[in-house]
Amino acid sequence: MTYFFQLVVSGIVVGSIYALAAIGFVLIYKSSRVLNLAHGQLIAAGAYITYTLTVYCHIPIYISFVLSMILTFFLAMSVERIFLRRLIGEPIISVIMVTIGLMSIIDGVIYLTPFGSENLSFPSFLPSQPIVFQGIYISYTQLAGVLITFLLIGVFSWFFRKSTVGISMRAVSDDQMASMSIGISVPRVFGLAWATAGLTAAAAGGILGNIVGLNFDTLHAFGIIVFPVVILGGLDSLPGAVAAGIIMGLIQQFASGYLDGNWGLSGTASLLPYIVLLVILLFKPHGLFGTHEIERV
Amino acid sequence: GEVYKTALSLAITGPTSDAGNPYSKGAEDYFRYVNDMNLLGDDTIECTIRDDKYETAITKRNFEEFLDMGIVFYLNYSTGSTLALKRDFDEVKMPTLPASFHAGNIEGSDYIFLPIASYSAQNIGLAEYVVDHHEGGTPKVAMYVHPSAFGREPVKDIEKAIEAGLDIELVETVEHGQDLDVTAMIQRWRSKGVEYVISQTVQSPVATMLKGAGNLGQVAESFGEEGKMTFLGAHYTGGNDLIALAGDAAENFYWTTSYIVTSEPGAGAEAQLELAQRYGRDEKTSNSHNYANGIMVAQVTTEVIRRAKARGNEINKENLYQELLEMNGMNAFYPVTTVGPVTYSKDDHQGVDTLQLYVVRDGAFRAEGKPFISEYAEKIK
Amino acid sequence: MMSANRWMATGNYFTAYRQEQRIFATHTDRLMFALFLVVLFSWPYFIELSTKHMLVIDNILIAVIAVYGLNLVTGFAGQISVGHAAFMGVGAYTVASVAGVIGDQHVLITHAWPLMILLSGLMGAAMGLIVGLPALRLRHLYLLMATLSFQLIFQWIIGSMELFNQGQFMYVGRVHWFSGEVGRSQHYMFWYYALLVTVVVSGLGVRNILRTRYGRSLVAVRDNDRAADAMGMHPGLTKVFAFGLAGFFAGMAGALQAYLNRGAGFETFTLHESIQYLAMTIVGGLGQLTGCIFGPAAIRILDLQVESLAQWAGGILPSSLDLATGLRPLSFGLVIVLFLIFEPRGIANWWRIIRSYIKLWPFRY
Amino acid sequence: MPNLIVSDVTLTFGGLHALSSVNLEIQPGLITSVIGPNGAGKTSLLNCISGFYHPTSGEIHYKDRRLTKLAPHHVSKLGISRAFQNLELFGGLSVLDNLMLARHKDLSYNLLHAVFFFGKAARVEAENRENVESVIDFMELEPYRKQTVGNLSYGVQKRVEVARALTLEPEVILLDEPMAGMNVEEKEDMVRFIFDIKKEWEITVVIVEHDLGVVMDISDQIYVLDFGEVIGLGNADQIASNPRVVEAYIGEE
Amino acid sequence: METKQDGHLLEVNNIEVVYNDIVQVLRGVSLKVAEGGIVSLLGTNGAGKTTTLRAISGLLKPENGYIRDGYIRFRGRDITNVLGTYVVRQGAVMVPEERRVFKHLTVDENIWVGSVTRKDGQQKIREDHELMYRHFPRLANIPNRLAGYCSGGEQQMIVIARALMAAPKVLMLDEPSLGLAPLLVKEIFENIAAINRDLNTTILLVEQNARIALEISQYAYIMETGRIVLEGPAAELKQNPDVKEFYMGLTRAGGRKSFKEVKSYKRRKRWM
Ligand SMILES: Nc1ncnc2c1ncn2[C@@H]1O[C@H](COP(=O)(O)OP(=O)(O)OP(=O)(O)O)[C@@H](O)[C@H]1O
Ligand SMILES: Nc1ncnc2c1ncn2[C@@H]1O[C@H](COP(=O)(O)OP(=O)(O)OP(=O)(O)O)[C@@H](O)[C@H]1O
Ligand SMILES: CC(C)C[C@H](N)C(=O)O
Ligand SMILES: [Mg+2]
Ligand SMILES: [Mg+2]
Repeated sequence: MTYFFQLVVSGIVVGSIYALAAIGFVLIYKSSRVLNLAHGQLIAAGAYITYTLTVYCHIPIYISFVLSMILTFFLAMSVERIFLRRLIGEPIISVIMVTIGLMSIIDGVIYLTPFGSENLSFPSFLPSQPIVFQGIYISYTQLAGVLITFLLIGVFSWFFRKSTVGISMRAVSDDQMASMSIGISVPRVFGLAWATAGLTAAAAGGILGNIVGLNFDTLHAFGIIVFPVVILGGLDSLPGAVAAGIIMGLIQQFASGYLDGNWGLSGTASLLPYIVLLVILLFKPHGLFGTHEIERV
Repeated sequence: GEVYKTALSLAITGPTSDAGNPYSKGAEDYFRYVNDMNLLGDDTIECTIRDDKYETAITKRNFEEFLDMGIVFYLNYSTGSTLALKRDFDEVKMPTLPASFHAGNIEGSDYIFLPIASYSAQNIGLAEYVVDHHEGGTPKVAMYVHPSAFGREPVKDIEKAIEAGLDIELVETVEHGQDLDVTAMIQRWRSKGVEYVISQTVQSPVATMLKGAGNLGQVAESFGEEGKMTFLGAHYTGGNDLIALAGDAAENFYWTTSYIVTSEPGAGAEAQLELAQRYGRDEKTSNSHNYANGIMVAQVTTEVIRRAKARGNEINKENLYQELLEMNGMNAFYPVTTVGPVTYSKDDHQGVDTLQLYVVRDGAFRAEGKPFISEYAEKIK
Repeated sequence: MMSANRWMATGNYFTAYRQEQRIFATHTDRLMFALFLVVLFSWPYFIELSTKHMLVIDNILIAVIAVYGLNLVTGFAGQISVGHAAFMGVGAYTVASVAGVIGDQHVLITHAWPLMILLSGLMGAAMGLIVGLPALRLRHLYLLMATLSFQLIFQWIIGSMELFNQGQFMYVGRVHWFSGEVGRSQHYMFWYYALLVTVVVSGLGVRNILRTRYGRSLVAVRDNDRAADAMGMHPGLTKVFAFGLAGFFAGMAGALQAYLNRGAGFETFTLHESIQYLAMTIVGGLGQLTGCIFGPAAIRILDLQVESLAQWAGGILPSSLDLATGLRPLSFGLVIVLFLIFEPRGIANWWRIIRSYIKLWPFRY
Repeated sequence: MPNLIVSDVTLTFGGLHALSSVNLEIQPGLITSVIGPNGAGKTSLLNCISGFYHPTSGEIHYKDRRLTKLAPHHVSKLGISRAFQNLELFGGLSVLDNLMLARHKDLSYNLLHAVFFFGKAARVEAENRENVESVIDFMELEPYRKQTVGNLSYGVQKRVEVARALTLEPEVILLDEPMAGMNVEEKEDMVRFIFDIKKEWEITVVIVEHDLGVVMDISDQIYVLDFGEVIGLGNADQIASNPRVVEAYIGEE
Repeated sequence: METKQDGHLLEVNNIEVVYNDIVQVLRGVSLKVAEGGIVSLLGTNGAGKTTTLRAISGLLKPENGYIRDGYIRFRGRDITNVLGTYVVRQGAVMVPEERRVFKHLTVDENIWVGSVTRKDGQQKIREDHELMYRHFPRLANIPNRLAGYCSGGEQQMIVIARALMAAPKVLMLDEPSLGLAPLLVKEIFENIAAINRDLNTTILLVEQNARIALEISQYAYIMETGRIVLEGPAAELKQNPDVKEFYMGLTRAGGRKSFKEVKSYKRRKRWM
């Protein structure tokens, strides 16, 4: 039973990081219907920025964590400004392809920094002894990760429910022309969506870097696993992203906890999300909480 | 003087570039050193280094270009491309040293030579070490491997070794994904009574595993500590990168390779650091075992050219190939960067057969025991 | 009625719908195309290229065939596919696994290779149909996710099944031609011709599909699948069909690649590769047939150029290797983005502009 | 003898009854109009007939064929075509291509013919091009033939909608507000087209329209819907004097 | 340069509009809207009415069009080729054709979102919000329904209310009667007149339904193929025989023309 609960706890830990990563993706989709394939790269950028600030600029990690969120906020905003703004009004498919180009560009830029092909690890700043509760283990780093995730999710949900920005975002995603006609600045909304996406990505990157260390491949792979999560959640739903993140975390933990190593199975945890993805696509394409398209002819 | 053309194609960017990068610098620096110090008289070696981003198609293109250039010796990199180009190497009779120590590379090939003992030999060597140092009963071992041929091949060979009498119990083999949390796996191992974990993969998953195990308080503080797990790994799992990634969690990790490390003082370490310093390499590159790896293949290349020259033979691929085949017995080559001699012959395509075990103590790899040679690796052939 | 001048484009009216259907509007166009083909087939007799460049050209041609498929599904039918490399993998592994089972020197592999290539195309098509199946229920860009899943599941399957040698390289023997075994020295030239024929024949086939109801239905579902439904097309099936076509060309391309590389290994069919093909399609021109040729050529040539730039920079600045190689993904990404922003119709559009300029040449304004 | 029969059709969305027990009989060769306030269910009715919606209960038959559960592409193959209220054109294509697409179901060649083109495919394509041209001619769309549909003004797009429905060569054509956004002069043109569609092309016409002047003048038969129910039926005079209709729809003058 | 020439709130002077750099749609359109009035703009399909409104409200750019020549002035400020947001902030709001509601937002949210550009405090906004439900009582019954599922008339009310929430000086309506049932058309136009009267909102109206448009407006312009061909006080235009015949559907005698009389004839013209 302890084993089971341990899996649940680990699932939630992993899942909440997925959720945090997914939120940024959802924000962009919500406002512009764009699937941002370069989200993994934003996460990587956030992780590397946090690392640079901490290790090279000797800023205490909690400050550099926040600073990195701010920097990535502006980074993502300028990405939108430079590359995506020109595409307002173009078919969504082009914009999605631009994010594919962005993937490569950000990769290239990261390669130009000294980190491109390095394995790095954050200096540990929390006690390395785990917390043990009834035989269930959780490390301080993970706990901090979960807490930060939920804090950020809370702040964002509040922000989007309360402010008109949230409503404007939904309006813009619905009909750009009509939004312009009532004076919503569509570029501003997009800029804001990207910027906040950058902010959450940086947070996810920072936490991720602390948990598994900085390795370009791992960060990349993480960027891809976000897709099954957001599809499960329903692409444009923030609560969906959170629920789906945690569900996916649990699925993976249970897979590696109960499937792997038995019956000759192995690596199911990394495969299952994509199978889940396919199943969801087939049977519940709008995910758990996604908006159904209103289609009247 | 003459210019001898050689070439190296490897992943400087893309997957595994963390290894490929210092590797390329090692080779580059050593060839430069040869030319600068006139080690071949007024002849020089021109080694073209190309990035292939770990893509076989690009490796192939690079290789064809190298052939057009008229290279006489070739250095390759990944398991994938070495296997893919195996037939080409044989057809054009090109002596080749890859960075991959995959045992399958040299199967059915006359021209591919592994620089050091194969992954299989390394892993079996680790298992033998476990058997020799474990107290009481049959040690329970789990294997943690890369989800590819690179990771799987040694598992098969360990199984063969067990059949041949190696006294370990292989409890389970895990092919890792890109996991963020390994708690479940570690807990499962604990419940199955696993005492040793042998890894055959690259550093970052190992680092994640070690951190996870550390968090759960499962890492043995000394070899074979009762009720905990001792972690071991082969060449590409270790080195300073592992310490960089895993931090404190890397403590007491056992690692084997045939290369010297700079954290253990010695002639090899000095030579390596000196070379790095001469060409202005940073701290990290200088101390990388992959840098040593790159130097070593360049040394072998230089050595065969030197020997062929000394014999008064023309420097071409056939003659260099012959030199490789004769590099044994009295003619064994002792590069300072390895823990044993490089020996090749018609039916021995593994260079340095000797392995050295290292263990992390206070954030650095320290030699543990004397260099050894895996017995079972020979037995199962 | 005055007979139309079929040599010049200006002042050229059609007098029958049949004429408007023609691929080549004027005799001049037809002649130019024929000349172009002659050049393509004969240049190797006059110019000698290095093996490397021959290989590059062969790879471009393989990419052209693959991009035919990708452009049909993405450019024409509007479904982004990030699993195209996996479809190629299906083709390549069809040949490779058959070779693995019956031996890579079996006549089926070495002599009946055109058949094997066709078979691979069909396997690719079958896989395309399966992956496209969610289209029966899914709309919009959700299919992108299905192709992503396929890509990753494909990699997993190849990497873990014994039949596919767990992703390790599987060999395919050298083929035979009327003159006997095609040896190493003729290998790339031989495949150049084989590929060229495939490119030309498939190109004409695609062109024909595009000017018939099959091609139009692809564009229809891209533009408005509800309206397409009302026009009597099954929107889902049409998308599935598009994936089938894409799979077919990818499968053939994959098989050809397996023959050219003399085997298949899983590294050639990764997500990263899929994105490369997508880039080729974009740069060539989405929904533009000529783009299928320009795109692969442009991306491959760019790659070579950046490589030599990196090389050059590496020679000048000591130890600048990382700096120079970072340029590769950077330039690749920039090219995609710049094209999408400034020339969304791709190089094909430049081609059109040049052509219309030449056409009107005697009467330039 | 009616050939399109809607019997007892109910359509609900959640709790909302878009249609409740609607009965409708369309007589061949006539112009039938369906009118009613906004949200009365007129478009929903057409959607049910053409297969975009499936009734919650009730049946729809066309010449002994049951349409109730058929998908739109099936219905259009049976000879019922429609023009949409909110333009559903292929916005990125030219007028010509929009119409060529409507010929899809009548092109009788297979993929192999298409790949090799010459022969059957070429012949069929040319024939169809003629059909399309005659529709372009008929609907007076010549000036727009090669223009991108999305760039045309609203009124012209409506005309293309009708032309496309006509290109399907239907036996019954369903027109959803074909005259929305047109001025009197243009409405006259449209009326002329509709008369010709009825007389020359011998197509049964069903129109949903809000311009009562037009409806009253051209319809042979009028149905009035309100809140998903048929509240009136008859010819123009009967409708104009039906108090329920006046109250719900026309309003006091 | 003088501002507010003869009290005109909005002044369009000789503008030429080009789409995609080639298609010239407006060829010198000029019109003036006086403060507090209702002005109609009538014309055939494709005449360029929508384009004129887009030009004023800064919405040409997304359609790849721009004003090549001439200028537009609003409250004395030049608004030629400026961004839509700016125009809205200045107080000119357009209601686009085809009832473009935000389908996935509720009725209430749709109305609410109209106020995003306002800076005059929550209190005022809330008051206006209330006011909208008083103007459009139908909407008050369904504040939580998704706008995408509302009927055409309801949607038309939503977009008008949404635009009014920006507290505009000028409201530009593009074919508000499009697709509405006669009763609703009446209702909408009554509302428009009421808004004009109660809120003192100036209105520029593009309509096909000339009869009702001329009824409520003081002044009108008629456009054909990118030019203004006729203008004058509404009462005057109503008497113009051409307007009567082509726009109001009246016979010369003054009775309603019957569509039954439309000649059906087959034109024989072949392309070949
Ligand atoms: N897909 C749908 N989902 C939910 N409700 C719908 C849907 N389609 C239509 N409705 C509802 O059904 C009712 C009838 O709508 P319908 O479009 O048929 O009206 P209509 O008579 O065509 O009106 P109009 O004259 O405004 O076009 C409306 O209340 C509408 O909101
Ligand atoms: N985005 C565009 N790109 C190119 N041409 C356009 C575009 N929008 C409109 N046009 C053209 O401009 C002309 C005027 O169109 P506009 O929409 O302004 O007409 P309108 O008077 O509003 O007509 P309607 O009454 O039918 O709505 C038309 O010929 C149309 O084809
Ligand atoms: C770094 C590489 C040479 C090793 C790699 N894992 C491979 O076998 O391909
Ligand atoms: Mg309707
Ligand atoms: Mg208009």
